Amino acid sequence: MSQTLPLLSILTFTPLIGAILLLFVNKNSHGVLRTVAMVVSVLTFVLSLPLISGYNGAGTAPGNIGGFQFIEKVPWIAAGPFQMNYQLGIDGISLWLVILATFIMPIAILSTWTAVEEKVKEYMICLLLLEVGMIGTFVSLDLFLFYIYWEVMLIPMYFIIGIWGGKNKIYAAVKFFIYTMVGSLLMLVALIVLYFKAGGGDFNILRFYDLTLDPASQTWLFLAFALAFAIKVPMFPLHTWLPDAHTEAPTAGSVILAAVLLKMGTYGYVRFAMPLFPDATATFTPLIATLSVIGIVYASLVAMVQADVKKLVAYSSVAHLGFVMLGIFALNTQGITGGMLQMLNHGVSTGALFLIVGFIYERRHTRLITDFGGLAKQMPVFAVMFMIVTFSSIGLPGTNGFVGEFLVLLGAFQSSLRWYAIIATSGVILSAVYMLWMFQRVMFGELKNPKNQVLKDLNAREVIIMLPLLFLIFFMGVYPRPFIDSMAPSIDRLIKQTTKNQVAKIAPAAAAMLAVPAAQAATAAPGAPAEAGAPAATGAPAEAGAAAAPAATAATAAAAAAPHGAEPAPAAHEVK
Amino acid sequence: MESIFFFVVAAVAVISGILVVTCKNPINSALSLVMTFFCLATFYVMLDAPFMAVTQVIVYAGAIMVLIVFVIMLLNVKTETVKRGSHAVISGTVIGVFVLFQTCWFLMKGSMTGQVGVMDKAMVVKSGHVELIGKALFTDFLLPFEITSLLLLAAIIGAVILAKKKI
Amino acid sequence: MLALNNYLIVSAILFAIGTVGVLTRRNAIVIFMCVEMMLNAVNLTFIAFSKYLGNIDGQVFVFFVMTVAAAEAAVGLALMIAFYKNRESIDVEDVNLMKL
Amino acid sequence: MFEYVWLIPLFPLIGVVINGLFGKKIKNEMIIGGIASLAVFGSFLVSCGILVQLLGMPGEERHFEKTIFTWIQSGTFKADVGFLIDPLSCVMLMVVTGAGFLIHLYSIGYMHGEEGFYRYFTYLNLFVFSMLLLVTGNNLLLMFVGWEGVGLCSYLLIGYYFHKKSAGDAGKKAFVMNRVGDFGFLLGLFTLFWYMGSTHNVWTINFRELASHADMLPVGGVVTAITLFFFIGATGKSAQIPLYTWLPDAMEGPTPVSALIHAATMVTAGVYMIARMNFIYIKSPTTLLVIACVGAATALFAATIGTAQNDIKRVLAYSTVSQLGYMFLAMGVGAFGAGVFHLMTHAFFKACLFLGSGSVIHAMHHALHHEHSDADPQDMRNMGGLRKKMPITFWTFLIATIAIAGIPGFAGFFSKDEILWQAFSNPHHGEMNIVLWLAGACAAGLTAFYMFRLVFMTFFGKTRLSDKAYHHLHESPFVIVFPLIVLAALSMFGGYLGVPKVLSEFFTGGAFPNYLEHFLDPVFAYSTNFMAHSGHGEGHHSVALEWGLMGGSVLIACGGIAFAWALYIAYPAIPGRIVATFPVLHRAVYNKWYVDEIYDFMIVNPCKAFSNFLWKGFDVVIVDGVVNGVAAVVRGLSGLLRHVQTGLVHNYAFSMALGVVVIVGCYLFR
Amino acid sequence: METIAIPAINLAVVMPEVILSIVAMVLLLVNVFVPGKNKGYLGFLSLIGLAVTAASTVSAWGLPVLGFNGTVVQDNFAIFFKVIFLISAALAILISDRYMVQEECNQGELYPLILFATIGMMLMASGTDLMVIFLGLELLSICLYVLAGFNRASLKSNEAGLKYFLLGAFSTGFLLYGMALTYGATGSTKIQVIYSFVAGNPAVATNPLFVIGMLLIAVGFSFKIAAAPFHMWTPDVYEGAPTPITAFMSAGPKAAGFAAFIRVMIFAFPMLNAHWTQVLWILAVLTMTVGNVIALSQDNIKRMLAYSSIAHAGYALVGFTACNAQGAAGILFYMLSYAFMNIGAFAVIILIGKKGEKNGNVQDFAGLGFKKPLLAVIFSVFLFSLAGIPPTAGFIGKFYLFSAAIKSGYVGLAIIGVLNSAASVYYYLRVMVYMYMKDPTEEFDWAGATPSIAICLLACVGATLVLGIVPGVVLEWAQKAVMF
Repeated sequence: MSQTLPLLSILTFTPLIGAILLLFVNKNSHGVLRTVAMVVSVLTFVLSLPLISGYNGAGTAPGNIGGFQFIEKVPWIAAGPFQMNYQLGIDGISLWLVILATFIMPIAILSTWTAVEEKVKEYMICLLLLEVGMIGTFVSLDLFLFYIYWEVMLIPMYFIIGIWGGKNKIYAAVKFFIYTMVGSLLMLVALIVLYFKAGGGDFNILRFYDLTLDPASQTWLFLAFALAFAIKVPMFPLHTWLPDAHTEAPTAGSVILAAVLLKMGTYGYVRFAMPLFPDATATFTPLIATLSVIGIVYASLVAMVQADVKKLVAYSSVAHLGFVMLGIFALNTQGITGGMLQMLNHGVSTGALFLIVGFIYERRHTRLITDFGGLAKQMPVFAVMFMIVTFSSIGLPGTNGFVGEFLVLLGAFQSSLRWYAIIATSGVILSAVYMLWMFQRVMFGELKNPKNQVLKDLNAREVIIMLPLLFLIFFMGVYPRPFIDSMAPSIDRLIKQTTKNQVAKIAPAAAAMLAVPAAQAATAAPGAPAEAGAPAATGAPAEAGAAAAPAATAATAAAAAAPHGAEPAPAAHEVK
Repeated sequence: MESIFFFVVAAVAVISGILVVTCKNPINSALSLVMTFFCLATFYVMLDAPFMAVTQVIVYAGAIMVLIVFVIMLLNVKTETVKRGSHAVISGTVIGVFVLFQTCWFLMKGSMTGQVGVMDKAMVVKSGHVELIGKALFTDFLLPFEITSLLLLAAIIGAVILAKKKI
Repeated sequence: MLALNNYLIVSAILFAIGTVGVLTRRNAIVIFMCVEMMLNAVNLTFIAFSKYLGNIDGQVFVFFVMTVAAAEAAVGLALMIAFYKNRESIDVEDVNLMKL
Repeated sequence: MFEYVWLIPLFPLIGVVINGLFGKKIKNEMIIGGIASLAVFGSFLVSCGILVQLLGMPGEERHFEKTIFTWIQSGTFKADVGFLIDPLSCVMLMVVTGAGFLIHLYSIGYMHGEEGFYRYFTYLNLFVFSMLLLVTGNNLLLMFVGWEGVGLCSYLLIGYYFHKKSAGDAGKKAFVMNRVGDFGFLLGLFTLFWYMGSTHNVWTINFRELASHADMLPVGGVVTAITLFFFIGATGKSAQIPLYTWLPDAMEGPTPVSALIHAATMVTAGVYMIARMNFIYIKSPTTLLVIACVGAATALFAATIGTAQNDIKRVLAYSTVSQLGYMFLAMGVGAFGAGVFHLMTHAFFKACLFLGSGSVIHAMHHALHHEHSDADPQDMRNMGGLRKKMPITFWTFLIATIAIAGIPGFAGFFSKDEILWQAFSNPHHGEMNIVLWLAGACAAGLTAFYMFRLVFMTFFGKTRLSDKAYHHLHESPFVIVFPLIVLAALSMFGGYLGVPKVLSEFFTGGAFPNYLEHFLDPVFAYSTNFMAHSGHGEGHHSVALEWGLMGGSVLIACGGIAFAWALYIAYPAIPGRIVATFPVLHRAVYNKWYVDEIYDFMIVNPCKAFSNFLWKGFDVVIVDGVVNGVAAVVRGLSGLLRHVQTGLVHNYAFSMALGVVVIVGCYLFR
Repeated sequence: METIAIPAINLAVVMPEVILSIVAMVLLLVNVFVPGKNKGYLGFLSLIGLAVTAASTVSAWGLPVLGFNGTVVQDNFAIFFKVIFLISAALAILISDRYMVQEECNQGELYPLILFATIGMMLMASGTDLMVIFLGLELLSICLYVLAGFNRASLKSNEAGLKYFLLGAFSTGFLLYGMALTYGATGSTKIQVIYSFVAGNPAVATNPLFVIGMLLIAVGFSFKIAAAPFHMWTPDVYEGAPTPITAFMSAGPKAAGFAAFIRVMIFAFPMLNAHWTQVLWILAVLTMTVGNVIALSQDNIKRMLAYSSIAHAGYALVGFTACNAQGAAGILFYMLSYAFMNIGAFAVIILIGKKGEKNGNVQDFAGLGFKKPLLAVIFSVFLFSLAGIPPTAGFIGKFYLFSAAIKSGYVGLAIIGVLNSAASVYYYLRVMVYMYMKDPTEEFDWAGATPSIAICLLACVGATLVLGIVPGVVLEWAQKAVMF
């Protein structure tokens, strides 16, 4: 792979060029407009494929900085104290999100191929611009550039919801915009504060990683970043924009929103909030985990009683992202890997669910569950696809949903978030309840409604849209290795970065715990003290300390009480 | 002697000032204002600024006030038939009292700390006030002086545009 | 020689009276006259300072203030006439077309 | 042959793919059914080959692992797709593929003419595939894949007649109940993995690796938690109290499905799982006691309900729940081998019973169809006297009934008696043993009673059908009857694989050993050794006692049969009188002790109400209310503040003056 | 009787003002000979004049020169601001021809008045003597009083002029009183002298006369920049004044107010900044909040933009409060961006508007997005920029201002600022909601854009985007401009 080719820039701006091309197409020739948009988005996807092949899992390729590859750096704004660069690069974490974005886009365009009849030109332009924003957000390594893309993305999405949305579209669009804006503006403030704490220079994210901030400022900065991302994720109780936005958006909008936009929040945590503010991350882990778990259970319960299919799926999104958040805040390999996988899975499964809702909405112009029933008889192909996607969303083994969810829970269980993991696991039950109930009411039962009796099954276009998603559902469920393996080094780096200060603290803590029951510990866990020094390898350092405790139950208690060693630290100093 | 004179003039100035505000008929207000202006001119003389006193009388009392009275006549403005709402009067007065109180407060606490210059009564008497002013205007403050010409030009154009009968 | 503060306080009183006038009168012309009174109060302050500082700058400033006052009078009265032509009034309570 | 173990699940998977993708186009039922059955038969053959090869090895070496590829690897966690062959999985393979094949065959006849024929066989093959994954998976996660997979297929097959609301509901209920169990399974897995990893640096979920590190597990403590979690999983899958309610409802599915999934294979997955992890369970007496009690209670409780049901399949369903209770009782008393043995025999006779009932329903359906009656073809009150019309079905059914009733010489007798004996004599539960035994024995009596009640009501006496309908009754086709015969034969003779020691010594002088137990010994070797070393060892009870108990249980069974005869053949008026005498009791039993209603009242409805509250109360009013409230407040403020802008000059001037006064005032008075 | 020795005069210092004055007077003369319907030529002439002035202004870049006995200075700071004034004057002239014809008040005097106002602003920016600043301010104000009331036939315009005049005169009183007290406390009106005198006598800095003088001067300028609570005139005057004049007023004079404000506060009263930053902090918060909150409930777009203009003054005050070079540079940059985006927005309003200022409500924009897509997109760019959403100039400007505040430790202020900016999004979006998401209530007839308005729109949208995407160079200039 040639490193001289600015692949990421090409990737980012291909859709922009496409959008500009569209400007010159007659607005009445819908076919041409759609084709151009489609070709451009497919081209973008094809262009993104070299990223996978060129990505070097070990990160040893030349020109890499801090695990990032395909680096591009051009000075951009240099004025006063500021130095902003146009700096791009990807690592194992962002790689797949970029691919997800480029992958979903052709599907999204195809999904509303016929549903959007009016203002096609503007619609396609919005979609392509949205893609620019999404890719840009994921590949930016300059915080300022990231912020710009982050905000820019709002504009096309706002129009997509607001212009081509349902009947309550304006409320939803404005709510979406302002809700997100509030959070990101606070993040902007935090970003500037962070910048000045770093003592000027440029906005290179890698440079900020090396900072050691005092706990107080970490706390505030983390909160500001976390708020922005939490809104985007969305985490309970900041989730209420999502059902509205999803319900009102056209199918493509919902698909993109679910598949990619929500990931920006979780991506933000992984890329920014956590590694930048390790101590604060440790402090707030219980809070975030609590909110995630509440989100899982709460959203599941609320989803259960929804009357609108799309709203139900939207709430299920909230629950799914609760899992993601729980996973990444477990801060161990399994947890974060699971969280990352879950992001991709959610993109695929929920994207597919929204497509499916779109299919029936196009046919019946209603989304109320009670308007359906017995569709399985009339639309067998649709039924099969719907079912597969449903089970993927539930997280049935063999589908993608399972791998992510499982690793998340496993990771969380191994970390200090054990009790959270236990509650979160109940989400497994709830997701089955609400999805199956919905599925049953829509697809099963008697085909009573005469309007439903004349429904046509999926046409070729719709099947083609679904096929890649179905393929991925199974592929990622059966063989997730390529994804996991390419993420692994980046995730290890992330964990190291996030726990770097905690390592220093945990060592004495572990020693203190070892000191008392030393005799028993020596026999019980010979490997334990060695692990304390290598937290990344064992996942969570706290467990090493816990291993020293004599009785198994005591170990459970001790480990549960030690969230990554942040709390035992003072005790350790007393001992010293 | 001087202070008694001062206080008498000050009293007249303040009383006529109050009359400006309280007279219902605008003409009476205008005449009271002229009275105030004369009192101020008197002060200027007392403060060794005879030229300013003259300008005060000519420009203010002579030109501006005549203009104002002229407009009052032209527009045939009657006395205010309806009084402003009493609350407005009260709140306005309260604010005025506050302004006065605060101004006096800081005037009492503060003091003139500026760089003291060379000009004194003797100098004024010796070389003449007009000359001093003229010198200042044409040396130190030449630019502001020139600006006033633009200012007056703009004002004339503006006044003409706004008030002339047909465009 | 009289204390400086005597002049300053007289000017402060006049300034305050002017303020009260602006706030309480309804006739635009009277309001303008009150503004003129405020300006004159400032003029007195300037000249008093000028005298006690032994510095002619203050008097020059007063000179310019007078010019400005004249210019403002011209423009202001013209505005009032223009308004009067349309509205047959120069009561400021009638200047209320735009609000909220 | 071992190397080809991957073929076992592959065959059904191929069947799934072919039938799933092209079934609709094929249309020919024989081809579809043939492909599906052949796929399972292929697996059966390979399993047989493996069994033969396994038998040819010395006892301790009878295990083999084959890893296909690494499925998930993240940090210390690693899960392979790999297969473990050992005696236990081999027994399960035989049961699953054997019974599975027969039931596939049966289905070709039974499902003839059904819409969605291909769909049915796709699901059925998918089920076999999942079940095979479950029993051959070499690690917990792969087992869980199968575990969930069978749940899925169960859902799909129960809901096969999806246009019926009850079918959809039943499917959903089954899946959700299973999910509750899965919740436990997952937690158990997490706890085990975390505990072994963090305390002993053994990061694995592979069964054999875990077994080899079993010494590191303490007795009690965390192990109790782990095992209890797994047991929750088992209660869900194997329909034990408190999660059993889905199984009777699951009878909404086609009858062969009930036979395969809800009698022979899937529901025994929990038993298999406990047997597979016996080395962990043995370390927690608490859990064992819990399992034993739950098993015994389920056995008894379900049996009571079974006595009052009129739907032929429902009776069998409760019987299944009850028999599964026996298996858990066996697990709970540490008699893993006996449990597996009962699992196997139960698969034979219960599959036979279900298929037999299917045959009856099939016939009834046709008969009623001819009469255009909408009477329920499954209600025993509509039957009676069928034995003359359907002799093969009757005889096979009777054999299986005798087997389940525990009449000596038939399969059920050996396995059930082994369990009862172990319950009485095991070293784990001390005084509780008697209670467990008593519960088991009572359940045995009840079983005999309600099974014979079923037989009497269905096959004996005068028919309650109209003449015309009775006339149209006829025996089922060969493809249906053939599996019945095979299974009846197995119910008859299957028990001789595990003849208890006392019987063997008495009748053959030990020449006819307990084959199955010996075969399974290596799997349970750790548990046996552990018990021996921990000073418990085999309980040393007298042979006489064993004989006595055996005789007692046979007597109880015979009593049950006699009672059934008395009530339903000799004095048919009595049941009505009993009902009239104890109306409350009858209504309670008839309505399944109102357990579903209690669940609805205690869990489902509050949950729905709470969810509605969360949505309409919390989400819409509070969360969104805050958001919109802030917006409304700002807008309201805007509406108010704009009134400051009165348009009046003196107000504006006033505001300016006030500003000046405040600013200057702030300075002066600070 | 001695003769007065006129000191050597360095006209170069005031060359731009001189050129512009000459142009203005020539225009006055030419006006007499140009027939009524051809007044557009005057606009063309004045544009040439502005261009020449701009050239002369820019040519002085980098060489600070004091002139006229220290009463005026030509430094980078002044030059940057002068460029802003010239640009806003030029843009205002570009958008006025069509409007003035439509409203039937196409008088040639418009152009000289705008130019005189521009001269006033330039003097405010470069004056280093309170007298010059005062006279510049008054020159500007008098021209604006007239311009606001320029449409004599319209009662609204009359009202605007009268209101502006009365309140402006009132505020002048406070400003002057402040100057008088400052004079009394320091003995001079020259900023340089004041500064060095107070630096030499620190005791003066605690003299109440001095502090109050400073506060009253601040009040005077606050009126000009429309900071709450001295903002009350703004909505009414902006609504009533002819639209091009509103555009001009919102951009130029506001910038001029800031120029003088910064000059006086930072050059003359740096030792008092502990006092005035406190005051400015409060003013900034009040201004932002009042502006944004009231704007939420406005239907008239001109009035909404008036309130938004108040809010924008608040944002600029945030940078001012920071009291550092970056904040000042931020204000410079922001004022430049604001000139483009706001005048651009007003240009769109003029295009949509009909005789008698009809079609000025947000509802009249319904369906514009698909009737006139290009115009709507351009308008959206301006609105997004005003809302501070990247990649537009408005975002960069706000970023600079807020980061300046944060740099000086005013994180709370920055947070209030961003929250305000989030609230402001609502009313900017509202316009877009009408443009794109509502169907038009009535067919709207489209008069078409004149070339001059088209040029103005293109220039504005181009500048808004360029300043948003590659602001580096201009930011660098702004930074250089504030290196005092």
